[in-house]
Amino acid sequence: MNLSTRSPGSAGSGISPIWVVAAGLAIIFGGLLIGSFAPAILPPQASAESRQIDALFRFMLAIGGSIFLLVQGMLVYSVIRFRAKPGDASDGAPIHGNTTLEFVWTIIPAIIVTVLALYSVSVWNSTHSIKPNEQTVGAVGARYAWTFNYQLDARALPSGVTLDQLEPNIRAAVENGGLTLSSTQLHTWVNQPVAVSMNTQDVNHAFWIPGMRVKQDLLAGRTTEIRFTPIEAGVYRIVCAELCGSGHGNMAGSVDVNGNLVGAWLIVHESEDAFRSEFFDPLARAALFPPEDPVERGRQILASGVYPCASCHVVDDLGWNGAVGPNLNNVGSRAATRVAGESAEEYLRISIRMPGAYLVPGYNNLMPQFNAEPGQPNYMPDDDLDAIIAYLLTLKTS
Amino acid sequence: MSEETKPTEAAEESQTMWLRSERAEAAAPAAASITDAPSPPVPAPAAEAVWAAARASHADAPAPRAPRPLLSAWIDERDGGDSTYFFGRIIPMPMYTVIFAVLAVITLVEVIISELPEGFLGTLLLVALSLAKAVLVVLFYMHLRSDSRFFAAALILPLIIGLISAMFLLAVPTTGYPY
Amino acid sequence: MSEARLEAGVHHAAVHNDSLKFGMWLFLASEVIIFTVLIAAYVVFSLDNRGIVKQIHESTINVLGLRLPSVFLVALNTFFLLTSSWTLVMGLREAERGSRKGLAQWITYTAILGIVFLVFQYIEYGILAHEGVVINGTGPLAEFGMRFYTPTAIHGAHVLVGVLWAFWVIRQANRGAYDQNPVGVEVFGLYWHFVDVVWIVIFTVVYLI
Amino acid sequence: MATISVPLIGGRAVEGKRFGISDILRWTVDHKVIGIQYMLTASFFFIVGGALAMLIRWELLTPTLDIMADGQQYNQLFSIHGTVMIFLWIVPMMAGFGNYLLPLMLGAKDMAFPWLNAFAFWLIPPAGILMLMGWFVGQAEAGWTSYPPLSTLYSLDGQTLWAMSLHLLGLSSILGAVNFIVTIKNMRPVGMGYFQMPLFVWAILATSIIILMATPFLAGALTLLILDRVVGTQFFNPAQGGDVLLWQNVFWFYSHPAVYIMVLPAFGILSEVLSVHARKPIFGYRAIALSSLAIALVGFTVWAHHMFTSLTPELRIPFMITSMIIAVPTGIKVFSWLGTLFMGKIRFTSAMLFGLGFLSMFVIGGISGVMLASVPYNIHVHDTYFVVSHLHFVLYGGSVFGIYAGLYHWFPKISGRMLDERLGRLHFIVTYISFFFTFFPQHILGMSGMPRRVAVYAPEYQSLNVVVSIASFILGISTFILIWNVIVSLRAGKRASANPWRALTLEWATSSPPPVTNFIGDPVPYRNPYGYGSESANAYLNALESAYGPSEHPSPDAPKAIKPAPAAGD
Repeated sequence: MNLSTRSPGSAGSGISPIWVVAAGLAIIFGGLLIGSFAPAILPPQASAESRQIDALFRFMLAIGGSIFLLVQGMLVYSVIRFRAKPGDASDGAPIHGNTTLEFVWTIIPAIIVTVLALYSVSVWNSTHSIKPNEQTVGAVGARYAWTFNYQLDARALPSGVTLDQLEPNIRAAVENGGLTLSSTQLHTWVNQPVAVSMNTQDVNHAFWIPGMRVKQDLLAGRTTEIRFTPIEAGVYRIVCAELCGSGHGNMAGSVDVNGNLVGAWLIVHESEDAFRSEFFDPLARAALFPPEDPVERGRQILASGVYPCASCHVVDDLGWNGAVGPNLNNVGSRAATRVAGESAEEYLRISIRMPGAYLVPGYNNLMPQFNAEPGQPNYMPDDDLDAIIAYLLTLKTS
Repeated sequence: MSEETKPTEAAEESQTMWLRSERAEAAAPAAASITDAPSPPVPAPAAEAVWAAARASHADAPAPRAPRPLLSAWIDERDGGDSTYFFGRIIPMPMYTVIFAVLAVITLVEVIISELPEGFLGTLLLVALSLAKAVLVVLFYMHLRSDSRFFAAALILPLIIGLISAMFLLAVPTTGYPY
Repeated sequence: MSEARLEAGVHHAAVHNDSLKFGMWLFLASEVIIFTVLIAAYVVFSLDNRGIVKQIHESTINVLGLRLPSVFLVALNTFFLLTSSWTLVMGLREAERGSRKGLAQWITYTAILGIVFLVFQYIEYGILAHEGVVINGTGPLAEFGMRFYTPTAIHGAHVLVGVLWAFWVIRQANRGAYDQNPVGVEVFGLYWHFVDVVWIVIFTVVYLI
Repeated sequence: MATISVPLIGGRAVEGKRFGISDILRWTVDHKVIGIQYMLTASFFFIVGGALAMLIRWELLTPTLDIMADGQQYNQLFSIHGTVMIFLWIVPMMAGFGNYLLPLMLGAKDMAFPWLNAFAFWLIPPAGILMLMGWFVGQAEAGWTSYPPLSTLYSLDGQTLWAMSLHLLGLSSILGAVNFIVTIKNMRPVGMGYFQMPLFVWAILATSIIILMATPFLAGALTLLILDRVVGTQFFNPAQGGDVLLWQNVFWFYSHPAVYIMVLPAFGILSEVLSVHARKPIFGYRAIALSSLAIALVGFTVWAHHMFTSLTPELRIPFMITSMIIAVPTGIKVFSWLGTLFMGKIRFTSAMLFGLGFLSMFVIGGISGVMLASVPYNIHVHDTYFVVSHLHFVLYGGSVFGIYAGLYHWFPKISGRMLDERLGRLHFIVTYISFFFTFFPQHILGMSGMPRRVAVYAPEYQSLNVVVSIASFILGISTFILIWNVIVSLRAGKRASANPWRALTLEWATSSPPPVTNFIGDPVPYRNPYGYGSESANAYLNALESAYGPSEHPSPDAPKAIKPAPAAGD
């Protein structure tokens, strides 16, 4: 194959070594310059992980930037230097290859990816490892809302509350494993390692907090986990990153016209005390001392987000504006007339336990079925159902 | 099923036909069609001269290797295929029949093993025996022992890729997230 | 050989035969992968659910008043398929010796054995369905059923295609299409033996282990 | 005077037949016509997929829903955009190039199995129709990856049609690949060993091996998906003993290698174009040829990097390592191409411009690819616009630019007419710039927190999205420059000589367009397909010119003959 052993550099292209060195330096400094743009592109660093991951990205960007400049520089240089002059019909130099050069440009990328791989492994090992004293939170993804569950056990009672003050059944629940408190927001505090244990009620979702640089899919039928340690107080959007259907784009934290946080947000408090006083204790008190009035209790249950109704229905009283399911304002008067021989209460009960039984004209059968038995998917105790129906029947047209 | 143009004659015929029709249509007006561009008529001898000159530079083209039969010491056909050389003795049956007998015996052994109490050794034996059956069919009935090595590559490469991915699939439920 | 190829045009007979056989081998290469996926889907289940697999393996069938392990039915079927492979190569042998009649006869046996295989598979499906092994539904038997029926039924479909192809070969044989060059029979043989090999694997993995 | 490209209708020569528009619509076994059929069908679907992309970008001008009734409609758009662009545009387009060029490059009269070739093509139009029919029954909306249970329990009937359509397309690919491999093995001419084959043939060989080994995985997965949807099995339903990761694994067993199915032929085209238009031998022929095979084989071990957020954490590192390894053979190719340009005599034809554009844009896709292989960083940008950007840099900046380069390069051979170079340069400049501004800002969007596949996004991302959308509209319009160029050139373009670029590969050693039997006699190639700059290569080219007429590209022996002699009939 007439392999030529001449290297392009020595074959009369007339490049002085000084220029080669200068170009090399320019490429390296250019790469470093490109790498320094990394903090401007990524969201602010708010977790311990984000520092390591951003440093890794900056390193990769600097190397990638150098390679980019090298290739584009070679390309532009060749294109300008070796363009055919008008009327020049001759061929280029008959160089078929250069074993040394080819060896070099196989080895150097191999070394670069080896370094990147080792660096990535070390970052990965330290970012996804189990930390001591983790705050464990449960997360449930459902189309198209997030619910976060906190365990309330005997050690975590709000200040001033003792077990003796509780009603017997609630006290028993607290002592036997604890109550589950639900919120649409994930609350924690600065420098507290968090472990989120995630399940999905329907399709796959992905739990992503860009500010924390963490992401993990929720897999149907499996429990997955994710860990991070926030280092800056503030609010961070939680986003669903895995296509989950029509409302996928809405399955993220947002801000309404009044500047209020709506949907899934990570709230990082300044300290554990702030976390308890601003978030956990009020939530715990509400669960430990449920309102006697079923209407109040129903409102509280729905507002807590333990059931993902808000993502589809409209309830002005609660500030819900989902557009997928029927509007629930003044649902009581309509429910009473929907099916002959059934009271409004019976109608609502069936509609929640068996959503496919009656469909409001114009709406598809999209609602999950809420089951009465513990252990079934979408478990909704009869107590909760009674309270919710009681509350729904009081809703008026606003 | 004749998806091939017949050897030489057809090729030559269509070639002369092309030359003929080119002459026939020389005077015809160019109708609107996508590729009606005229190419300069090429006298066949001119093209042949190019090939002849180029061929001279290819005198060192290596000749293809003849395929070597596998396992020929073990089993081979003798006297026109009516008897078979099998482990050093001559059996008065065609090679295909000998292989069939071996396959039938292995199948019988397999069924007997499967009725014995389950155990690791039995499973291993079953896998080995069925592998042996598959190899016999592939080598002798599908003629892989005497055919091109490319055919063997076409079997082995997907087997390797398939086995790697199957192993992975088997590992996922046990190494994956808990249910 | 390359000089000869040049002179005789590209479609030299040896090259032509090699192309056809190589093409079939490559097609079979892709089939290897499909069956790997389907069988792996079964093995994933059977490794974790030995109980159900055992229960089905130990079920018995009623043949003329005798209670036999159900695997005998399938073993018989396996034997039929092996025999069909043998009759096919014997047919190829006849074709290479120039006997149209012998070829057609042996391939007819192959087709008949293929049909018998399909009939037995149909009977076996009936027995399993009777025992509650269904392809869709809930419960462990359905979980077994979907993973069992999918590879075996797709294999059955391959046998069906092979039987139809065999009829075509018989027709062509009687017309003398293989007098000069029996590569058509050989290519059909590659397909048929491959289906046989797949069954050897399925028989071991699904019925014996 | 016209050469007949279509005598082999239904396997028999028909005398006096001219190749007109009607021949594209009929069953023929001539590989050249089938190649054109592939290209035209694929181009139709390119326009369809492009129109869907325009709708997507229109919707994304604002952070809220505006032209779509709901998110579902939007999901349907990008699902079909992705599927159409991959399976009905790039893959068949590359098959079209392969079909047209492979027998010509090998000096053969046709493919090894002409009938099978036609059959493989005719699976594609019904598959395409089936895919688009989904809109009548509720189009597929689970993305081109179609992860269950969204694609099984929660999707409309279009998902079933989608799966059936992919089944047909997969079968077509497999049959085509069988044909290519057999043709390469058995139909090479005298003097062409495996290491004298043009690099495009090597690329098609590597691609065909991948298609053959990978596509059946998709077929297996689709079979299970269709069974789940139609028969009622529960392979992917965890509530009934199924497993959602089964789909993800088997799908990516196919779909990662599929990336190489789409980009390796473009690498092959690039190797041809760069060498011919830089008038210089390809640098490191063996390295480029063998790195294709290396990519093909290593490509089978990297699939799970698409699952870094769903795979069990212990298994992520091994796949990171294999994914990074695959950057090495790709790097070898890139540097070899740069070496090819170095000390060449670069001619800025439109084909060359797109080749250079390919090289410069693909590098960005390659660099972001290595970044994505790194697990910790991947986890942040997984399923974000960073990935969207990366895959478009590879598949648009790579494959589509390669297709454009190939079109400008081989259009004279296919049609017998030259494309307008001025329009070609305009097409390149507009495409190159609008491409960059369409896809480069998406890196930043993804890193700063915008997930992919959303119609509704946070308002802070709007400004960049507007930039992207406007650039994408220009990119869409730029395609029509090419279409206009093709139409105008077909009607009134300059007649092309047999070998307008003075290239050494065999497809140029016959008239443009080639006659029915492709060649006069059995052609013999020059001993090195890229032996530019040597006396003997020039002698070979001059001999061809003396037989087939002068080239537009001047011979160095006759420096004054810059203008080609007017072809007969002009």
